[in-house]
Amino acid sequence: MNNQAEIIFPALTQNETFARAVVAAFASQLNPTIEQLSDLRTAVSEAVTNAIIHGYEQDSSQFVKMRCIIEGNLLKIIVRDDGCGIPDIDLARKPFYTSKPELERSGMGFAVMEAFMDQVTVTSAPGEGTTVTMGKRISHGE
Amino acid sequence: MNNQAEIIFPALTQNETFARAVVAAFASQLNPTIEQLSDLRTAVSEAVTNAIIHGYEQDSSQFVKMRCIIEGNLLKIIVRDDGCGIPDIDLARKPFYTSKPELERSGMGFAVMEAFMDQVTVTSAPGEGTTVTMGKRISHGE
Amino acid sequence: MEINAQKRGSKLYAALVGELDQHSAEKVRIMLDTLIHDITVRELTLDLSGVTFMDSAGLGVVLGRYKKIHMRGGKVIVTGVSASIDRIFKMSGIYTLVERK
Amino acid sequence: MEINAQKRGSKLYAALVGELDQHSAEKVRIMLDTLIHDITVRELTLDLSGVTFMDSAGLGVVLGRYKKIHMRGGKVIVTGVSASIDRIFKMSGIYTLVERK
Ligand SMILES: Nc1ncnc2c1ncn2[C@@H]1O[C@H](COP(=O)(O)OP(=O)(O)O)[C@@H](O)[C@H]1O
Ligand SMILES: Nc1ncnc2c1ncn2[C@@H]1O[C@H](COP(=O)(O)OP(=O)(O)O)[C@@H](O)[C@H]1O
Repeated sequence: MNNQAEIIFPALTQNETFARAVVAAFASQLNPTIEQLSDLRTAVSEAVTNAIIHGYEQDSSQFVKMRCIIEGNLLKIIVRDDGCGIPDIDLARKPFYTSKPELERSGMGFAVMEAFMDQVTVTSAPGEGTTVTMGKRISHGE
Repeated sequence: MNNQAEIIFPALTQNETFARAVVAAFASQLNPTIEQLSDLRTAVSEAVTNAIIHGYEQDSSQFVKMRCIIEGNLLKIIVRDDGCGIPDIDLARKPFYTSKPELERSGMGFAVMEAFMDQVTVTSAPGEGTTVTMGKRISHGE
Repeated sequence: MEINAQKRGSKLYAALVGELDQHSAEKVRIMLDTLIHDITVRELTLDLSGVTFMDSAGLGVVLGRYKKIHMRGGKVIVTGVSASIDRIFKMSGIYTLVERK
Repeated sequence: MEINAQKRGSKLYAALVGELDQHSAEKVRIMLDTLIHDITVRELTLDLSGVTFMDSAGLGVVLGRYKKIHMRGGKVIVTGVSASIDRIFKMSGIYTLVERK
């Protein structure tokens, strides 16, 4: 089964809840376990929060773009922003590294995405926005 | 409070469930009653189903576009397709009129949207697709 | 969508469980038509208490089954109708054809 | 997000109810900091059994309160930790600072 959806919403933190619900609704076609659903919700929450608070610094005139794709039993979630971009991706992905300690960010966002999804890739450049692509296999039965 | 979201998905009937869930998730910011949520889910299901089966005749390479907007306590839902369009909108809106009796359509789709939402407008022309704009006030406390 | 059916004499009782929209309608139609293919069925009761969502596509399914059963002189009954489904049924005037219990 | 708090002597018990993400984090931080502004508080127990969702923003909130309480020689305890929250806590090594009960 193949399917997809694109969701675009302004950089408001209140849309974190919305983004999680959308991913859960889309993923439910694959009959995920409750644990898999919880993993997806957590990972997408990290990526969307980053786009809102880091990429756009909560400028609500800007838009976060989320794409959900089902290819067989693979669920891909792509979160894009056209915000400030990341100067050093390796540094950004390091656990505990955060550029926003004043917001009490823990620097564990990317680490959580990596732990809760099977695959995470990050494309970014300063001034060119950031794209986070995450994949998780939702397989049944075992 | 103002907010919005745009959701784009292929013309597959399995996305009716997804569209309902998305609208419910988005509307929940306004703290709707269970009855209001149920009304919204029903109305959006009608509009999205029409786009899929009438507008696109289930051609899954085509996309339904749904836009949800919150303006104060007004929730607007706009469902668009770039499909075949409606030759006679007045006729189409008449209860029991359907061009797809072979699918056992009841012809009550527009009537249901009108009953479950405060306002419904339809823009369409043959070959130019259809836009259904629906509004509902979600007010609290009375 | 699941259907749990029981037959007693000429009476068929079918409980629908799940969401009844255009996506599930065709499957439901085929399942119900398979059940009422048996021409001894003269009374079809559709229990909708397990239907978590229904729009006008569901109305089409009920009307379609009504036509088939009516043609053979039988009747259709609906039960477990929620407030939202009731509103759609009332709008359509279906209660002049189908009994609500 | 709601917080239900009780104080007994130097012990403050705070039960968090709702979703703990970046959106709610600031509100939670302000509510908890108002509660622990009282410098007689030496032990803060955060009951997370009512937290329906938490991501790394929640970790930041717990670490932030730990820093404040630790500075005055006090300690922080977490209870009602779900499997998903536990995974985030474990990844971060927070259990060397904060006790899980
Ligand atoms: N979408 C983004 N746009 C710009 N910078 C980002 C984005 N996502 C992450 N970053 C940068 O990477 C750092 C690490 O991200 P993360 O591991 O999620 O931790 P945290 O969000 O807690 O800071 C952030 O502090 C920020 O500097
Ligand atoms: N998005 C659309 N594109 C093309 N035609 C449409 C669209 N929506 C509705 N129509 C036309 O209007 C008619 C009436 O629609 P409706 O009241 O929803 O009843 P039904 O869907 O049961 O046929 C449809 O049968 C179809 O001919």
